[in-house]
Amino acid sequence: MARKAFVDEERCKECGLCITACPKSCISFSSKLNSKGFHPIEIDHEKCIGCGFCIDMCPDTAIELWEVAEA
Amino acid sequence: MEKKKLIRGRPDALNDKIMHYCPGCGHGIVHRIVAEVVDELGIKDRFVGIAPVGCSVFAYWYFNTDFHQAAHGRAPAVASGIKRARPELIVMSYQGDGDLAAIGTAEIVHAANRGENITVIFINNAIYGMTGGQMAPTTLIGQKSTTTPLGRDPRKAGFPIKISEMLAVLPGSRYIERTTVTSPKEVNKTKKAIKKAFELQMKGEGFTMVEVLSPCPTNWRLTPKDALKFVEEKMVEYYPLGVFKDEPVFND
Amino acid sequence: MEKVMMKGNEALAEGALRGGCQCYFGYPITPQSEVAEYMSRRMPELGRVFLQTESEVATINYLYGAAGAGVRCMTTSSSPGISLMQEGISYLIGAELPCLIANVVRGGPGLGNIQPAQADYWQATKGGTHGDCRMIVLAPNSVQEMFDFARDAFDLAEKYRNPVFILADGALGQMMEPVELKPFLEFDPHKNDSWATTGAKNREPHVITSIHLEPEEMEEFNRHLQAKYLLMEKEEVRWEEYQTNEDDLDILIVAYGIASRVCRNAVDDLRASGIKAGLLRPITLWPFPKAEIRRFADRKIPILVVELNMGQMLEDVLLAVEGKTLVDFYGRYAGIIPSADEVVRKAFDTLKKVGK
Amino acid sequence: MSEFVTQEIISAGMGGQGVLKAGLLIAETSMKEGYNVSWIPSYGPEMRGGTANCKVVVSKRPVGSPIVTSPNVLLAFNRPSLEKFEQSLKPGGILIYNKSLIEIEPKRTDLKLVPIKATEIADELGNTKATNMVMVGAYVKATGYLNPEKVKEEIKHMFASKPQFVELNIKAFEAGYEAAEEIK
Repeated sequence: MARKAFVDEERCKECGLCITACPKSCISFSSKLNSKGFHPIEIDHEKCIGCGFCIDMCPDTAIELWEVAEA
Repeated sequence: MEKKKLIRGRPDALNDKIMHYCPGCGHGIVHRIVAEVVDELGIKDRFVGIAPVGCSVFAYWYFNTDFHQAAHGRAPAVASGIKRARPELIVMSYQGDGDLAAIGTAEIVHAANRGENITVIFINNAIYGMTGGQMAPTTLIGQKSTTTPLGRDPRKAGFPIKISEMLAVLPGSRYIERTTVTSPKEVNKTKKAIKKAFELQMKGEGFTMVEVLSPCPTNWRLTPKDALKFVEEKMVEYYPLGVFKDEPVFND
Repeated sequence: MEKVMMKGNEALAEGALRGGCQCYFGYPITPQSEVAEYMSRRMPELGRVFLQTESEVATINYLYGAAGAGVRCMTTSSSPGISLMQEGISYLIGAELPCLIANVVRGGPGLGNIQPAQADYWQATKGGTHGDCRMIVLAPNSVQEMFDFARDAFDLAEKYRNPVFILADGALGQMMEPVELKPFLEFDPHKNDSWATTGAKNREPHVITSIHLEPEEMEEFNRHLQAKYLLMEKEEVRWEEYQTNEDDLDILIVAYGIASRVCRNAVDDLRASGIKAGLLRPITLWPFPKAEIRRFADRKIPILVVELNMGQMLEDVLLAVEGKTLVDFYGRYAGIIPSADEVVRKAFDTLKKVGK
Repeated sequence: MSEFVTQEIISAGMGGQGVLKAGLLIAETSMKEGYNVSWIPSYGPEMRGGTANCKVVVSKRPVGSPIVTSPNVLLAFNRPSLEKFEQSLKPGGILIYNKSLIEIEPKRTDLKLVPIKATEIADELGNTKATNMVMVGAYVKATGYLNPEKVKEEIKHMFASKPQFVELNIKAFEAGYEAAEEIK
């Protein structure tokens, strides 16, 4: 079983603190807008190692860590 | 990708409201840390927080615990009142720098000096946030604010106040540490410090305080990323991190 | 003179410094923080003193010091901050020190909100302070008056050796309107030398105090204060009337500050629908224009009081009319400013009560 | 729309879009054209976290309350502002909305609609920050009571301390003026 981070796009405020914390550089801003007018982050699940550093840094509890079924 | 099992999500002590804080604000991180510690210690049902005046005036919007809102600067007095009335409660006074280090200096000094068995979480972001970026008692020398448009001049506005160092010399303070939230490593140190503070309170050992150097991108006029850099490079230089006091107060 | 768009809080600050304010002390609080921000730029430019203090409790005592030293000085705050200053205000009155204090009122009680309100009327006019205290309370209703009243306040304060209080509200503080900036006021900087703590060089020492341990002495001092208050009541009552000159007025609206602007429009609207309505606006809330209101009561003209509170000035109107006419009330609270339509509807309601 | 006694305007959007300055430009020009005016921003913590708005009153009689609860004109710079204030517009009111950031259509059918691709127009001129001037251009055209030349003079005055931005802002204003239609 692998662990991956998932974002709740509506909670994301585009601060990018997770991006600075990610050791795998697998987080970026998406081009879509959420209802508040922010570009929420997107996580490249291929590269994500589930370390949870992004969760440590997120001021908006917008990220969760899940166990996922192997692809 | 199919989600199987939640490993780490929002702590139970926080509800799911989206916080009103600006993007990249340190309050959200510290709220989560406090809530995680409350969960881990299993004290949610006997925890009372005190919300100050300042951006975190509405902290109670986000916690699944009891809360009091206090007048500006008076949170340690309110916390002491609650603790004296119900010593079994775990009481946290959550205060910003204007609240704690300007208008509330009398209350914080006397709560610490009495060895009051409460925990203070002191958010130091070197600015008045809610009123729109005026100089705080902790604003750095040369730092611009809306009431120091040319930068803080110590001859006119005094020096940034080092609260942790100050309270550490009082005989009543049990545990004082200064931390920050600029990286996952520092976030975990902050969490350990807050946990230790609550544990000491649970043992009845006296006054504990964790000062967290925290970013305010909006009023610093910086991006959230640059705000973290400002904390690491400028604030830590003046406000060194570490434990300033860790020794038993009452030897009875 | 050319008019410029200016925020009420900034006009208040500019007015005070053109009135000779040498020292400003303040602590941030919404919705008046712009006063301190403006002063932090302007006062150093003029070589004067700006100091951001550590609290309102302290602020009022910086003022006590500077005023005692005989210098024109001011502070501004908003409701909860003014509450914290109450002890010091009593000391200022007790030591007979002139200065300017302004409250840009927000919604209460408690921490309340930061929207415009008029709920601090009682606090300002009847004291939140201890002891027999009175202050002249000026209630501007425009950004122009924020400037004018602040500019003129120091002369008034020095005339009576007593603090002067400006009672504004969040809307007047935050809004921008055209203002005509009048020139710097000429004044005598040595006017207070006969009592101020300027250094006892070639004279007897001056002491600023409010303690009088002997009851007879304390009573005597209170009699002296009462005489001053009576003189203020005789000389300083200010008010404004609009459309009140007809003998057969149907209804008189009494409102001050931001509410009076809405009521002025309501008077026009009532007149457009055939009701002879008039407006009386108290400008000094203390001393209150009692005699001026009684004039209408003597003629049995029904009165409608409109405020952004639960009916505080209402009590002063009731005292003034001595039961001679119907007094009705309309209030909105903590950030809601009534529309002219609302006031018109209420006025018809009031007229119904007197059978019109 | 060029005939009115009192016009009440709300200008709303994200912090940084220049909604306050847009309102101020309308107020300042109207003042110089002889109207009574007031301007008041949203203030305090509601500004934190992104949204901003201001209320402007332009009137031939003295301005009563500066606070506008049901405007004649709404300048909506983004979707949350449209959603927040659309219902408060007076029947027959003018809704000027930034088509670049608002993909939904207004719900009301009793309004005069002025859609304008303000952000895109500003982008094409080289600076997204001029979005507000495009919106003011649309406002001046739609309402028809202000002389556009006077507005341009006021823009010069407003940006006197940053002369490098005067030309851009005037161009943005003109583009907004051209792109919108006058409401008859």
